[in-house]
Amino acid sequence: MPRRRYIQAINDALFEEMERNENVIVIGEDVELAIFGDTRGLYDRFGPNRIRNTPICEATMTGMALGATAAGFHVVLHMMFANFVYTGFDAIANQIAKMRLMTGGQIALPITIIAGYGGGGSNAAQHSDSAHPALMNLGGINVAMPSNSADAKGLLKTAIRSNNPSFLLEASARGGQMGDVPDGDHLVPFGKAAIAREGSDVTIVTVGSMVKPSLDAAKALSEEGIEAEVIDLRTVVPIDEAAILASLAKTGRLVVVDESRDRCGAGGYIAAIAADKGFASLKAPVKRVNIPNVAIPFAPIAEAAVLPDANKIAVAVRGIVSKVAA
Amino acid sequence: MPRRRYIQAINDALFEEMERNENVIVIGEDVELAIFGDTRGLYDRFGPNRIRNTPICEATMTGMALGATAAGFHVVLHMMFANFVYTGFDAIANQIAKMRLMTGGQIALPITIIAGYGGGGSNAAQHSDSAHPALMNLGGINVAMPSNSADAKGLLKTAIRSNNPSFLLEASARGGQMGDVPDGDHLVPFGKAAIAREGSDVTIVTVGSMVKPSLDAAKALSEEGIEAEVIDLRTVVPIDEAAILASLAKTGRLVVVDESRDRCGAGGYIAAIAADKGFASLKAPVKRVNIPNVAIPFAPIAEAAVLPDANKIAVAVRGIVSKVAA
Amino acid sequence: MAEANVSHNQADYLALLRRMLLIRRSEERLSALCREGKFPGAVHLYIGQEASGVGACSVIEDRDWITSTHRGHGHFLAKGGELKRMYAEIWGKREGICKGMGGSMHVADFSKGILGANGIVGGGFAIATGAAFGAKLRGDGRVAMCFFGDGAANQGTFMESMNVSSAWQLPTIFLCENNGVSEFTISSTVTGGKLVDRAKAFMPTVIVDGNDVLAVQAAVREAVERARTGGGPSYVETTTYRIQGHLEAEDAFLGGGTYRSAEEISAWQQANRDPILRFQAFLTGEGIADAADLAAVEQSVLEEVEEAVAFAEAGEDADPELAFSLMFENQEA
Amino acid sequence: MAEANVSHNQADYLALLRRMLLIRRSEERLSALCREGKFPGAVHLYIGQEASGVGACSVIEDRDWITSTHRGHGHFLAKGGELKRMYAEIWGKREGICKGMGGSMHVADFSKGILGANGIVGGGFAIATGAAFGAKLRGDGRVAMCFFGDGAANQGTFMESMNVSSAWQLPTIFLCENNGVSEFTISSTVTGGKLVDRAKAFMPTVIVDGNDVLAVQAAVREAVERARTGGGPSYVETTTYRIQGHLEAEDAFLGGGTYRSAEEISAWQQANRDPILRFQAFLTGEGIADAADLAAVEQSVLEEVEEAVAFAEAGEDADPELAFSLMFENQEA
Ligand SMILES: Cc1ncc(C[n+]2csc(CCOP(=O)(O)OP(=O)(O)O)c2C)c(N)n1
Ligand SMILES: Cc1ncc(C[n+]2csc(CCOP(=O)(O)OP(=O)(O)O)c2C)c(N)n1
Ligand SMILES: [Mg+2]
Ligand SMILES: [Mg+2]
Repeated sequence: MPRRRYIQAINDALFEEMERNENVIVIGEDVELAIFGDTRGLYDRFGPNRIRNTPICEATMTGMALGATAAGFHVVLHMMFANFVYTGFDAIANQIAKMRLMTGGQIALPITIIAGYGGGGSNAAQHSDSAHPALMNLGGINVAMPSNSADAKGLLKTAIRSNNPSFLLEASARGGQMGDVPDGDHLVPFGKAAIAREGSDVTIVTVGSMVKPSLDAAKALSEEGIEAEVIDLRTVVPIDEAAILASLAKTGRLVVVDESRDRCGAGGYIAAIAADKGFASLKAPVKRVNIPNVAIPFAPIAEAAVLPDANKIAVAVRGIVSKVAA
Repeated sequence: MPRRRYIQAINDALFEEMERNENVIVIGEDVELAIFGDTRGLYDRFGPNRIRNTPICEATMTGMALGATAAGFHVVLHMMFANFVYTGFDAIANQIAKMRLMTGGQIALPITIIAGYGGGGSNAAQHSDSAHPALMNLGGINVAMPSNSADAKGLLKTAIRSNNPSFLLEASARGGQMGDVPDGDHLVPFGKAAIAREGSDVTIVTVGSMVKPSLDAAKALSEEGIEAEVIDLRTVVPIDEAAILASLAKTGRLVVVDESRDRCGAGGYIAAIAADKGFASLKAPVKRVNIPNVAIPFAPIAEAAVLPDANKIAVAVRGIVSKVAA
Repeated sequence: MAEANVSHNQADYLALLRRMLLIRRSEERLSALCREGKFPGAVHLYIGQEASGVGACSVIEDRDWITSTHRGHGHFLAKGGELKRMYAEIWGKREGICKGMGGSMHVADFSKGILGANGIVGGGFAIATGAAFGAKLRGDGRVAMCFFGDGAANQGTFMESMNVSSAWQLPTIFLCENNGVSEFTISSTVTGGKLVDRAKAFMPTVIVDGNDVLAVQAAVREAVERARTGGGPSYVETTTYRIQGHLEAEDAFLGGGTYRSAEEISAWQQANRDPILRFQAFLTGEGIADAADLAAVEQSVLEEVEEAVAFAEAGEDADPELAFSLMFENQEA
Repeated sequence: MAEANVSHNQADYLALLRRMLLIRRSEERLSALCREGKFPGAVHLYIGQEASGVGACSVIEDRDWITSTHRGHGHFLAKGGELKRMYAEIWGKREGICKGMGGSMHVADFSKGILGANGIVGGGFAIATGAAFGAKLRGDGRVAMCFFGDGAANQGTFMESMNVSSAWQLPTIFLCENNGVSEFTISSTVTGGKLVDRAKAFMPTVIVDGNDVLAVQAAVREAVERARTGGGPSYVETTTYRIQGHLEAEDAFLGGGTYRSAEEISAWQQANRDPILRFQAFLTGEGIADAADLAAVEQSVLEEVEEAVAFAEAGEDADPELAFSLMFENQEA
């Protein structure tokens, strides 16, 4: 299995899907020269009719993605940072997420939108947001959040082959992270979580950028005798409820770790699933480790204070798993 | 106590606050003639410098609201339907919600945005959304959702006197609903829930448009011997966690009722609070009655199928309160 | 009344008349039935603007696309949408063109290039531009026509879409129906400069009498030819007037307020301004059709409207399950 | 080099020079320190564009407002913001102008009318227009100047804000700094028509040599006078060039790709184009200042920069608690 950086894996997926299907096109600001590296080389291979720099006009780009599907294209729109999803939010929320139902299912919407999300780089409040909660709440949009190279490739390929609109949210801070990627046409289905680590004492449900610190926390906890099972959701829409509940049935304890703000964030939603369908399994309060209800501050020390990390995760786990009591 | 329609109470609040403070101005599309009735008469009283029709350009109106605060105004921006909040979302999410922190607290942001939300009128997907989950997730914005005339007036007056940005979300289907409004300068504080009905068997936490069906359900349940306590949150940011937890401590059971989509909606967030801080009180799964993850369909029968109502609420309550078992 | 650039035979002329009349009569019917509460939701009627949509759509093909507005019935019918399926949609029936999921503001027929009415003012700019981009990439000569109002022209996506269409020389036709009002606001009070000047920065422009179906046809034909032959986007502004309120039962919203005079409305209904009366006078004046021809068209339209009402009323209520099964393709919501 | 309309004394001229030099030297220093990893985050430098911001801000007052961009240090300093507090901000220190909460892309000083740099391209249009609306309502003669780039001019809020400013005759000055690039895209490849024509639909326009500080000053002075006296908005386009990469360490992003030539960059650095070299030559050529005067300015600027570096480095790390206490006024987040 070749080792690829997270961002290279995304680049590989784009290459392969564009080779595979000539109806796949890529548009976005500065995609020709690749702001994050994920679209690198596509222009030389596929030329201006398959990949194209756009003007800065997110509100129109999102609507255009929908319009171009009428001509039979699968549009991959790169929106750079998740904050700019807000700039183009109207067509996402009012058109893309609703159009299929509003037209009585007349159309398919093969649209994939890529955006980097999350903090950690002192990019400050307007370049560090995680927009997935707002997207998840729309109902009509799939949301993939790969945590590693293999999933980044496999989920993006699945998104591009899908006839439904999806977001592929890149963990901004993970672009350089290396990982094994299976050879061949590697696809990862939507809605199937991965058990990133097995354990019996507590379940950590997480996704995307937070899988790594969750695994780090699990490792540290293991040394204290606490075995955490780490569930990597891979997609938050659709969400693998069965995997969450199965793990919870095993461990009876749940910590949800997610890089979005707390209020109406992904963490609360997952906790709510547990409090409903997993209630019979619960032996302790469901804890959330995520971003407090604040904008991301610039200074590294302040940013670190609001971002989840392995230590905060471990603290949350310790709070509900008392080995002494067990 | 005079009886006023919900929409009149909002109108009263605007009149009183504009009289009280000449820095309060109202802008929005068609506010001069009052699309919903809430701004009626203001133009005649206050003239074009205090209330003004704007062009259709939500993206700019939201940013202008912020800009005008620099000149010392408290801007009340009427955005008509919550769906149009998405159209103007960029400045809300990237500027208004973050500007105070980003500038190190240099400024106050006395901005109140009004929008009608929710279904029930066969207005279809682009005129029936509830945008509060996306707003709640931003962190920097208060969100008031009055359920009755008195709160509509009192919360709006509080919003207008506040130096923080807030949304006043009008329950679109409740505009004509009558209610008593206390005489005088009636203010309702943010973050203080009301106990709309006392009960000991189960807690229904709800807000805005869903308070009425929740009360209807409670009444029906009472005839079956189930006494539900109904908590009207009044504001979802800030949220009265203490009131939720106190009621839960009393009843041990919780149904959350909210008119927003389920995934990352307000209901899940409240359920998550219960599953964490209220865990010790919980005797049954926490149920959510809200909107499934779909766009609002047009046909009345289909719309009714996706909106919460008293019957669905009662069913959810019965599911976790078994009088026989108790 | 302008004479079109190319010769018409009687059938072509009567087809134009029939489509305008179909819009007029079907919407008059909707207006009356709305007051009687015969169907759910609100309707925004196109009465008075028929020449604009019909003239414009008469020179594009089935394979071409249009995007429409909240005031979309006229565009839907002008582009060849089926009245009875549109009515069934407005009635919320499963026979509706959108199975009752969309209603009046979302009538769409993708098989006929009707990419949908739209409840978001300005929502069509980007969609049409995206479709035009698709056509340009395919090089198949299709065009995308975006209908929008003078109110929508204040949305920034207007400029954004003109910019993209101009930079990439897309076959987009920006068709501005300037009726002078946005809801209850006189548009000039919230509009800086002239709309056409915004477009001039990007593309060829023309303003035509929007109540003269042949003038609209001629102007749009030129734009379509330019678009099809790689000449890029155009802006066509049709000057017209909205006879009905912003939406039916407008009075309920106005609370006694007014924003335009009864005289003004009635002036636009006179024989010299009403698009249908004008065209009928032209046809008879030029000897293209006689009173009997006109009566036959009228008769056939009335029959179609009646059949459509019956179809809609006889329809079955929409299937609520569709809300779950149609959100995605092959995926439950 | 253009001669300003009004007479200047030496002090005024040297003040212009000093401000341009302060931007230049402080950013050169940032560029070097960035490579050494001396502060967190990215910086977008204004080097080469100093005449635009300095010329424009030289004819407005403290009470007037500006909105700025991601490339905001120059505007901040041009409008009188304090270098050492800006540096401390960029270093993430609690002495920073925003207490370390905003960083480079969000430097703001409301007390001096600096409504903030902005990380959202086009984010300033509406904010400036809102401030100008406020000024209009107050009738206090204040003006709001919105700095934006040629890339930002493709955002729809540009048109929306021009429309509002024009319809309501607001004292907004749209100051377009046209450096020909948006990130790594040559703007002309994504731009239809000429930017100035978009503005012509709404307001008086002018294009000036943006590397000629006196020409910028003269053009903006006219716009400011118009705005102050109720004459409404103006559009001023300054033609200029970005010497540095889009952001420091641009190479890391480009992955070997290029979008402009080294020759082009160097051509803009020559004495006949560089805004500072040109102005220095003008001052000595006209006999307004001699080499010693220039050296004194240079010296004082270098000292200020050194002091600012020391100030920033000696500062205390930002207080993480502020993230919670500053979100709202009198309310914990
Ligand atoms: C984004 C958005 N903002 C506001 C509205 C409310 N609204 C519906 S129609 C309309 C006026 C539209 O005017 P115009 O574009 O001229 O079309 P007309 O109604 O005259 O046909 C407004 C403001 C909306 N539907 N969508
Ligand atoms: C809404 C939004 N979209 C995209 C970006 C990314 N971005 C930052 S600067 C920039 C180019 C801006 O070009 P221009 O306005 O000409 O300013 P310049 O950098 O040339 O000063 C882009 C695309 C952003 N910050 N915000
Ligand atoms: Mg109009
Ligand atoms: Mg530029």
